[in-house]
Parts: sequence; structure tokens; C-alpha cells
Amino acid sequence: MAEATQSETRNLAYFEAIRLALKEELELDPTVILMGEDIRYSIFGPTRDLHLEVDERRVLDTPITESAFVGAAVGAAMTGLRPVVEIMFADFITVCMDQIINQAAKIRFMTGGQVKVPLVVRAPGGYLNSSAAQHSQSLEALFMHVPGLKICLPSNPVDAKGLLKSAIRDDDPVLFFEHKALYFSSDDVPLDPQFTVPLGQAAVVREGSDVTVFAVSGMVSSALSAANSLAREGIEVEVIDPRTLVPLDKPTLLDSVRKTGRLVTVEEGCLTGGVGAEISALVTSEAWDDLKGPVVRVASRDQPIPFSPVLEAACAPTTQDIAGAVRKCLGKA
Amino acid sequence: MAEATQSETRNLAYFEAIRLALKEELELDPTVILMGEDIRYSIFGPTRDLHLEVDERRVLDTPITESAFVGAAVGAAMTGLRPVVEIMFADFITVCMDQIINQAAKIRFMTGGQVKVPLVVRAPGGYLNSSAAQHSQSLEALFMHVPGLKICLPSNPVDAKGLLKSAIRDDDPVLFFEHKALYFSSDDVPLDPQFTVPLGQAAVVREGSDVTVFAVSGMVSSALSAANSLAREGIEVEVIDPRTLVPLDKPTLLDSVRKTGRLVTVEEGCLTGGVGAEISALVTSEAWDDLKGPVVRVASRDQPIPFSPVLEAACAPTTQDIAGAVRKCLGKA
Amino acid sequence: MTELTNELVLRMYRTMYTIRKFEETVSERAGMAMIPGFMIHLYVGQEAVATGVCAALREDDYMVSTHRGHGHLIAKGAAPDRMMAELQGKETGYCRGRGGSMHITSVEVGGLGANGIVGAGLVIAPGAALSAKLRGTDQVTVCFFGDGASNQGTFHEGLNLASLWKLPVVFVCENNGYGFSTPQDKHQPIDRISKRAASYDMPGITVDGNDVLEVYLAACWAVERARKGEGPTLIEAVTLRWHGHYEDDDDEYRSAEEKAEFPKHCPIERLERDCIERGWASTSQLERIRSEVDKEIEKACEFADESPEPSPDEDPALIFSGGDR
Amino acid sequence: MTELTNELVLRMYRTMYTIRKFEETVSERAGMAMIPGFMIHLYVGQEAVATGVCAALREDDYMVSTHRGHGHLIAKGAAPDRMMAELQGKETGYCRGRGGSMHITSVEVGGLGANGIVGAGLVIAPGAALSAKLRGTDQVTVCFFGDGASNQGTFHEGLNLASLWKLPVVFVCENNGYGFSTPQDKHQPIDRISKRAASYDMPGITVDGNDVLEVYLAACWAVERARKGEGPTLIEAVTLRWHGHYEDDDDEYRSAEEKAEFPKHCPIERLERDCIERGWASTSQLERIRSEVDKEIEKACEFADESPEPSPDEDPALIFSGGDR
Ligand SMILES: Cc1ncc(C[n+]2csc(CCOP(=O)(O)OP(=O)(O)O)c2C)c(N)n1
Ligand SMILES: Cc1ncc(C[n+]2csc(CCOP(=O)(O)OP(=O)(O)O)c2C)c(N)n1
Ligand SMILES: [Mg+2]
Ligand SMILES: [Mg+2]
Repeated sequence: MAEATQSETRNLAYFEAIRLALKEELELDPTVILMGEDIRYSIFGPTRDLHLEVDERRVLDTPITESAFVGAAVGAAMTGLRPVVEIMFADFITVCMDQIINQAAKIRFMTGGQVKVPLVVRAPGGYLNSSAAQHSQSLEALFMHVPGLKICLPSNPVDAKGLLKSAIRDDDPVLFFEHKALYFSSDDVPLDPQFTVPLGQAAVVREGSDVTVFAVSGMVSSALSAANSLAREGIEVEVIDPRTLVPLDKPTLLDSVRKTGRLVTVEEGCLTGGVGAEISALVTSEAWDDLKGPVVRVASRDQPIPFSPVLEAACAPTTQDIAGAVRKCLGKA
Repeated sequence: MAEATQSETRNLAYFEAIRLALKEELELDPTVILMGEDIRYSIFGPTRDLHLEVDERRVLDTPITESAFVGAAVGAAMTGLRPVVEIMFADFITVCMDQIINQAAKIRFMTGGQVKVPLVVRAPGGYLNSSAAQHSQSLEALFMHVPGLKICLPSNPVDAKGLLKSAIRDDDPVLFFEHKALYFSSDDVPLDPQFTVPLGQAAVVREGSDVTVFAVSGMVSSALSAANSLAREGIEVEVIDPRTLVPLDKPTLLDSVRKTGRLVTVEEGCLTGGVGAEISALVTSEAWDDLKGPVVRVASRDQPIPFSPVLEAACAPTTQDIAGAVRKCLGKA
Repeated sequence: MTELTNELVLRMYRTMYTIRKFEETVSERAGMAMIPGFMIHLYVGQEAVATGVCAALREDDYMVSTHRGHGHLIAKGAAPDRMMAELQGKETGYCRGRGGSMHITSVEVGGLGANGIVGAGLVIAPGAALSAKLRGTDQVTVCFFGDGASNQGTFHEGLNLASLWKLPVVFVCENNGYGFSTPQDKHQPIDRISKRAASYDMPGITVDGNDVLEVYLAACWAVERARKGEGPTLIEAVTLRWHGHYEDDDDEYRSAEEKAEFPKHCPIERLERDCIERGWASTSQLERIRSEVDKEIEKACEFADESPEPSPDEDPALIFSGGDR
Repeated sequence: MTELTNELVLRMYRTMYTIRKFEETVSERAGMAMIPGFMIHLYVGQEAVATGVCAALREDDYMVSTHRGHGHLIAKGAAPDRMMAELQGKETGYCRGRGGSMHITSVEVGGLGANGIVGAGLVIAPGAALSAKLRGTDQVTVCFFGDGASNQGTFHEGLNLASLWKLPVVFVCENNGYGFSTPQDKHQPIDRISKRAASYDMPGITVDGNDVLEVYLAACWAVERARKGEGPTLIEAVTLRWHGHYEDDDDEYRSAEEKAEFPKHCPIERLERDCIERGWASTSQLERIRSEVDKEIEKACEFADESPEPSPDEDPALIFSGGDR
């Protein structure tokens, strides 16, 4: 929680922390603009009526045309603005994938560095109350495979504020995945407009000596719950929240694994080809000699996400799954 | 090379083998249709003038609207046809990602099994002669992370024919990634219209006892070259071509790794979050006790693909890179 | 088919009232947390559109729906009991509880899916139509979508393809004046969406979407054109969305005055008046229909309530045919 | 700016001829395998469009290009030497050899990129225009695209957004009658693409894209509208693509007779005739321009040939600012 220069904080919900970051950056930098569908109304709250508090020309409701406004954000970013666009649900990012994969991610490179593309794409992902197959996905793993994109996954209000500010100030395209189920979680958030959380710096959110758990986004709190219950069994879990997947804080992760010798990865996206696959491959290759057993991955089942609450619960990773994975990792399953 | 019932073969180029598969299936099954941009002209040849040889109403040139014709293919597949669509370059699949990720892959599930979506998306990927950042990508890893999609990557003319026929006859959506640089490679291809290569069956294309190399698509021949040169150093490499990533032939892969104790993965897509990440994570977890060292991954550099031949060559994985990875895997680097 | 018989008019009345009753029941049950999920988009106020259009269709015709799909599906002939079961996530639901409100469909009545992606159906529909054409049937495909969806790229691509290939599609734009919180004049620079048909050399007409008879007549004309191989039509039906965008929506972006106007345009009351005035039915006949429907919906609720939840062990054959992988 | 001075006409002549000479040289060099890649889309025959449009622009205006981008970039003021170096993959190229033909651009002259994705620019352009508007400049953005691209969803979405927000964009559709091998009547059900402007309440006009003066006058009008804040315009410029779709294309889908017609519509010869007839320039003046250009292109080739290849160690700062990761 780096450059905090003032110590004042306020208890804010995750959605309010995001709102504050947006408001501050809109005020600090006249090139920051917001675009998205119904953002002035704001289904999850972060931008509700924000246009009334800032230069309203820079908070733009768009037609339902993800390709158009994300494409426009690319064009604006190439010509001096810092657009922050919202995809109402992360699942809809498939509709403007070309703008992200073939344009935003590659333009800096393809122009030989003639332009930068300082663009933030905010998109809420994750499970929330039977949102079903097209409104529940966690798609961050797809974008880890696209060079040129940075990826943030704030797991709490403080990081939400600090990472978003860094993302907006960053000169590269950043995908900023919020979590629908976290919007109403709250915490004491620094009010200093210069407070940021740098990209590429993981947080060790719980120290422990037996197993490292690498958990992203909404799974950080589940990992902590699992860790707390495992502590009662005498198992000390170290929980790492990467906060950004690109850039990835390898040193923090590797140091932890070198200490514990064991790694469990936890994410809400599905298992195959997920974040855990990359983390597992990376850690296994770089910390082979320190590993006491194979990395265990916890993730959603490899299937479309079901509507039925019963099926949804069975598909999603749970605290119990994490605890089970830790025990398995320790050979206690 | 399963159900071949007749032994007659003909020396065909990869593009001709694909053409033959399409022609046979169009003739055998009146519900098979082809759609794509300029497919009657056919930039790489597989469908050039094919409409003159079959029911021409079923070989359709489309406007440049990937969302429309892939979406239409989904609608057609739900209502009794077996569409085979071509994306001219695999890179353009980003333009119709929603049709693939949120529709084709999920419809069977979301309807509770009321419909099937027997759809094949043919798309040539891979490096070919300075095609640059938007015409060179190998994007198969993205789709491994999307439950509901099958993925074929034929590395030679025989598999191209046999897998394509299986893909067309399959009741699920299949992404069929051809390789631009393989179109003119040739081999003796079975002429039997009932010859197929089943999905989910890997090929051990070279046996060896020291290291397993898992190589996909265009990298299979590079892996074989590397294996041949390593043989002169006394290193015996087993080369496995998965042929399909989903379904994945885990038994063949794991058996091989259990035998050699070592694994190198090779692909043309970029490293982070690539196919090798999943294969590494999977094998490490399932064959931990048999592994003598960490899996080594060979892939493209994590960057947009450059135009300059010098830079392109430096970005792409080479036979030398594979040989180096094998030596590294054996602790000889 | 175009002829307005008593029987047809009463059938449409029954359909509209079934939709209304179903949706109001869903709204109630959603309020009581009996329906999982928070994105439940109701069709109240728009009943005349689905009803008029689907009355012009045959059972084997196809219908491509949207996130606001309950009304379309009822109009196409689906059973309220299996629909309610689906909304409640039960194994007896049309989609075995896997889909829910946003993905509800009954393929046996020609439904090709509600859809959680705005605009997605606009490219699926031409494919179903192409399929019918190539299989040599004369099935027609109807594609519903909203004013908001009419800006998506898929609108342009779908209409271009359908017209180019003269496919049997009827595109029905339900212009309720809003895409979620965004009024039409803030999402597109034109008033009449039917005007866009000219970009595809396609006929485009605007009808009063609160008048089921007008909708029906327009649909008959478009369906007949499609069935005869004369290509697609764009129908814009102007209507009103009475509820919030979805049930949890506080709908603060619309004023109380604006909302107070809605009931004045009630498509059901309008047909009631027409029935009486034109002698198609008596008040008591209509009353009888309503009470029959009330009972049907009550039974649908019982069916849903008593149905089992799906087993938590997912059926692998729902993911891949034969349960591969 | 609309006035046709001698100087302006000669400048346009020089630009057109520069494009022609550059492209013919590229074609030759591609034939000799001096240019990497096989997807080299040349602008021969279409010179009047880029030239007429860009003559109506200021240097600080933006220009969004396509896969067929050399002509656009020359017309916007880029230097042939750095362009040729780029096409040859050299470090001195505008994109340091990373882009090549399909991604060639010079940001200093306002180029926002050629693009390998058909239709991609149609949504990027409104963003550049929005940027100018919000930054309070009066810069205009021109967006080139083909007849084939006019069916992509991005066309619809981009024009809708630009008109809704009254953005300073000029959309220029280069209708050369083909999207690759597909003739216009096989890819869209309409003749005049300018007609589509009505879907966005935007003026749409069709001009003879082989007549640089007609293109120029139309562009001046549209640019002025944009600059004054009156919103976007769609200009359809009808022209011809003389070469194959790309240099390796055997172009068998067009008959010899069809191709034999192309030179009759040569935009350069046409301007030559106009110059003589209307007394803007003499034959020898035009000859002088041509020989100056010939020399410039020769020098560009020398520059490209003598320039170094990029170092194989990729510069990490081209992937991420500061070379992160
Ligand atoms: C691609 C996509 N973008 C955004 C949304 C979120 N969303 C769902 S419905 C809706 C409004 C749709 O408006 P309209 O098409 O007019 O249909 P209506 O809701 O009025 O029936 C929005 C923005 C979505 N589901 N899909
Ligand atoms: C999304 C996408 N689809 C297909 C292609 C392949 N392609 C490149 S240019 C082209 C034809 C474009 O036609 P048009 O827009 O008329 O431009 P022209 O080539 O005539 O200048 C095609 C099909 C592509 N590059 N991108
Ligand atoms: Mg609407
Ligand atoms: Mg063209």
C-alpha cells in the first residue's frame, strides 16, 4: 500500500472506493474520460450520478455498442486522452475482443512505439446469485495470454482504489476486473488523492509456513477463511493476492513457495487453461528444487456456469474446496 | 489413424487433404454447408472452386462479417445443418468471439440439452513469412479455457483429412486450426471416404526414452527435426502430437511422461498462459512422482508478432530452441 | 391467415393475458426471493408485440428471443408450468434449470433461445432461416430485439446477410424507448428504426406495438413475404416497458409522470375495448378466459414449487455430446 | 480552402503521381522478393480518393487507414523513404520495421494506423474525433474504408456513435466494387453505400472517385461541416482497384475485359487532361513534377536498401511502457 502520504481514511464499500478513484482522477487529470453503457445510472453503483460531481462532458453514456466505445477509447487513447471504459459485465468483453486483442494490445508495438494506448477497461466478473452462463464468467486468464495487456484484480476496497488510480495513470492498456460480489464489501480506504497501489506488487495477506495459497479477486477472502479454519488443524497457510496478473510479482510468489515448498492456486475462472495453469507451470519451473509436491489448482468446473443455485454452488470453488486442496497438497487428503 | 477400411492413398498437400474432406462430407451428408469470405476463390486453396464440384448452394461466399456468418452458423447448427465456416486468418476470430464463447460453446448447456451445435470453425493460424501482428497468431490456448469447445490442430495432411471429417460429424462446436505454413506440405492420404481420425487420440510420432516432447501443429515437424539432431547426441526424444487439445488424450501423454520422466512442450502461441502452461500444470500434478525435473516450455516470445523477418525469426520458436529445451530438461544446458 | 376471426382474436387475448399474469406472478415471486438471480427482465406492457407476431407464425416456425424473453416464449406456445419451473431453477424446467430467465427456451415450440447478450440473436436468426431454406422447408424465422440492440454491429450484419441472401426472416424491433436507463435519443440519432431497413434494401415499417391487431396484420404480411421467398422485413413495434429494466432496477431514470402514462396504453385493455366494440366477445367471455388463465398460472406455480432441484452432479452430456473430454 | 488554385492542383497531381510511382515500385520490389510478407495491398487506380480527401485536411488532422494504406499515408504527408524502409522491415521505417505494409503509419503526420482487421478503423476514428472535441481543438478525423468493410458491424456502430455525438469525422468509403474476390452485388444488397448514411441521420454523398477534383470538393464540404461542429458525413468514392487484391493474388475472379477497362479511368491521366484543358499547367510542368517524384522514389529505395535491420533483441519498451512485466 505504497505511496500513501496522508493517513486519513474512510470506511468505504468497494464500489465507493472505485467511485472515489474515478472522481479523483477525473479531477486531477483533464484527459481522463469515462465511457460505458448506462454508467451515469450505474447498475452496481460506482459511477451513479458521478457526472453531476465532475465535468459532465467526460462521463459519457454510450449506446449498446461495445466495439464502438472500446474502439473509440483506443482512438482517444492514441490521441491524448486517458479513457476508462466500463463493460457492464465482464462476459460482454467477447463482443469487443478485437478492439482489445488486435488493437489496444498491439498498437504500441505495431507503430514501433510512435503512440501509447493508456486505456482502462473496467469489467465486473465473477459469480453473483445465479447470474448464469453469460453473466458470471471470470475471463482474466484469456488476457494473460495476450502480450501488451496489463491485468488488475482488486480483492478489496483499498486495492480497488489504489490499483485503479495506477491503472489510469499507466501508459498501457489495462484490464481492470472488478468482482460483482465484492461491490458491497467495505474497508478503511485512504483518502489521499495521491495514494496508489503500484501494478506488479503482490500482497501477502496472511503469513504462514506450511503452504502458499495464491488466490485472485473474490477468492482471496475464501482463501483467508480456509486458512483460518486450517489454522485450527495446525496448518499455517500463507495467502498471496497477486493484485495484478500482468505484471506479475514473481519474486513475492517465488519467495513464498521457496519458504513453504507447497502451492495451491485459487480462482473463479474454470480450471483448464486458467490462471492456475500459468502459475503452476511458472512456479514448478522456477522453484522445482523447493517444491515438496505438485501444485494443486482450485477453480470452477470446466463447464458453462449454471443458473440453478444448487448447480452454481457445485460449479464454483468454495472455502471447503480450498481447504481440501491445501490438505491434499500436504498429503493429508 | 483408426477406421481406415480401404488402403488406397494419394499424395496430397495439406490443403488438398482438407479439400477432399470437405468434398466428401458435402457429398455424404446433405446437411453439411460451407460459409466464409471468398471461400470459392480461397486464398490458401482448400475451397477454390469447390462449389463447381458439389451442390453449389452449400458453398457460400459471405460478406466480410465474421459475427454474421459465424452467428448464422450457430443458428443453422441449432436447426439441423452442420455448418463448416472459415475464418480467413485465425487472428480474425477475435471479431466473432461472442458467437463462439458465449453462444456456440454454451447453447447446448444453457438449453439443458434441448439442442446440439454441430459447428466447425476452420481457421489458419501460425507464422508465415512476415504476416505481422494481426495475421500470424496461434490463439488455440484461449479456447482451451472455454468449456464446450473442441479444438483440433492437424500437423499433417493425413490428420487434416481425418480430423476434419471427425469434426464435421461431431455434435459439438469444434475449432479447427489449420497452419498456413503447412498448406503445401504433402503426404499419402487415405482416399476412403469413411477414413477418420477420432478426436481425443494423440499420435506418438516418434518413440524415445529420454524426454517427451509435446508439440502442436506446425511445431510437430520442428520437434521431429530437433529429435533427429538430438539423436546424434545420444538423446532419444519421444514426440507426441496431441492432434486435439480438447478432448485431450491424457493417457498417451501421461504414459509417455511416466516412461521418460521429462517433458518439453512446444507451441507457436506465446508463452504466458499458453497450451504449455496447462499441459505443464496437468502433467506435473498427475505424474509428479515420475517427473525427474520441471517441464520446460518452448513458445513464442510474449510480444506482438513483428513484421521484420529478423525480429519474426527471433520471436518464433525454432528447432534450436526445442533442442536447447530438451538439453535443459535433461540438465545438460 | 390474415383474417381476424373471433377465435383468433380470443386466442390473442388469452395469450396477452397469460403473459401479463405470468409476468406479474414472476414479479411477485421474485420479490419473495422465490426466483434465483437478480436479472429478471419482464415483458409487462409489451404483450401485444410478441402476441401479434407469433399469431402470424406456424408452430414449426423459429423464434429468436432476447433477455426479455418470457413473453416471446409464451406467445410461441410454451407451457407456463415448465417456464416457471425453469425460472425457479428446477430440473423440470425447459432448460433443466441450467438457463433461467435469461436463457429460457423451448426448442419444441421453435424457440431458439433467450439470450443474455444484447444483439446476439440478430445473427443467429439468419442462420436458422438459411437452414430452413437449404433444407427445403418453408419455415420462417422471427427475430425479436430491442431499440438498444438496433445499434449493435450484429443488427447491421444480420440484416445485410438476410437481405443479400433473401432469407425468410422477420426482424421485429420492440422499440420501448429505452435501452436500460438510456432513452432512445441518447443512444441513436434517429427516431424511426424502421428507416434503417433501407440500408439493406428491405421493407421497413413502424406499427403501434400496443395494438395487437396492427402488429398481427403487419406480421402476417412480413411472414407471407418471407414464406414466399421474397426476403426479410423489418418491423418496428413502438411500445412501453412498464416495469424497471429488470426487477431489481429502481427505475429512477424515469419520472413518476412518465410512468403514470403507461397504463393508458395497456394493450390488453385496448383489445378488450375492441372486442366489445366490434362484437368479437362479451365481457363475460373475456372474464372466463382470464379466470382460466389465472388457474393455469396457479398450477404452473404449484408445478414449479413441487419440482425437484437438479442433482449437483452435473450431467456431462450437457457440456459435450457423449460427455467427452 | 475550397478554391482550386494552380498550386493546389499541382500539389494534388504530385501526390497522385507519387502514390502511383511508389506503389509500382513496391510492386516491382515485391516481385523481386525485396519486400517481406505476401499481403501487400496496393492503391494503384485509387489515387484520387486519398489525394482529394487529404488535400482538404490540415496537417494536424487525423487519418485512420486500412490494409490498403500506402496511398492514404502518402497523401497525408508521410515521406516515401521512411515508408519504403518500413515495407522492407528496416529499423529506419516509420514503425521501426515492426509493422510492415499492413500496419504502416506515421503518427507525426496524423496517421493513426493502417490496419489488418477489416473495419477496425471505423470505431477508432470516432475516438480520435471525440478526443479532439474534448481537448477543445478543431481537428477533424478522416476514416477510410472499403465497400467490403461497409458491412462490418463496426461501420454501423462507428457511424451511429459519431452522429449521435456529432463528432468531427469524415467517413470515406472507397467503393472499388470488390471486397477481395467478392463483387459488391455478392456482399451487399444495395448499390449506393452512401444511402446508409440515412440510418444515422447523416448526410451521405457519392462521388466519382477517379476524379480528384470532385473528391476534393466533397471532402472540403464534409471537413468544413465537421470542423464547425455540425457532425460527420459519409462520402462514397467510386473507384477501381487495378492490381490484384494483394500482390500475390492471381486475380482470376476478374475477366481480362474487365481489367482492360481500368486504365481508361486513370485518375492521373484525367487530371492531366483537366490541367491542360483548363490551363492549370503545361505538359512540361507536369513532366517536371513526374521526374522529380521519380527521383524521390529512387532515393527512397536507396534509403531503404541502405538502412539497417532491427536488432533481434526486441526493445521491451515497445511492448509495455517502461518495459514492465
Ligand atoms: C452485449 C451486451 N451489452 C450490454 C448488456 C446489458 N444489457 C442487458 S439488456 C440491456 C438493454 C437492452 O435494451 P433494448 O435492446 O432496447 O431491450 P429492452 O431491454 O428495452 O427490451 C443492456 C444494456 C448485455 N446484456 N449485452
Ligand atoms: C476482419 C477481417 N476479415 C477479413 C479480412 C481479410 N481481408 C483483408 S482485405 C479484405 C477485403 C476488403 O475489402 P474492402 O473493404 O472493399 O477493401 P479493399 O480491399 O477493396 O480496399 C479481406 C476480406 C481481414 N483482414 N479482416
Ligand atoms: Mg428497449
Ligand atoms: Mg473494396
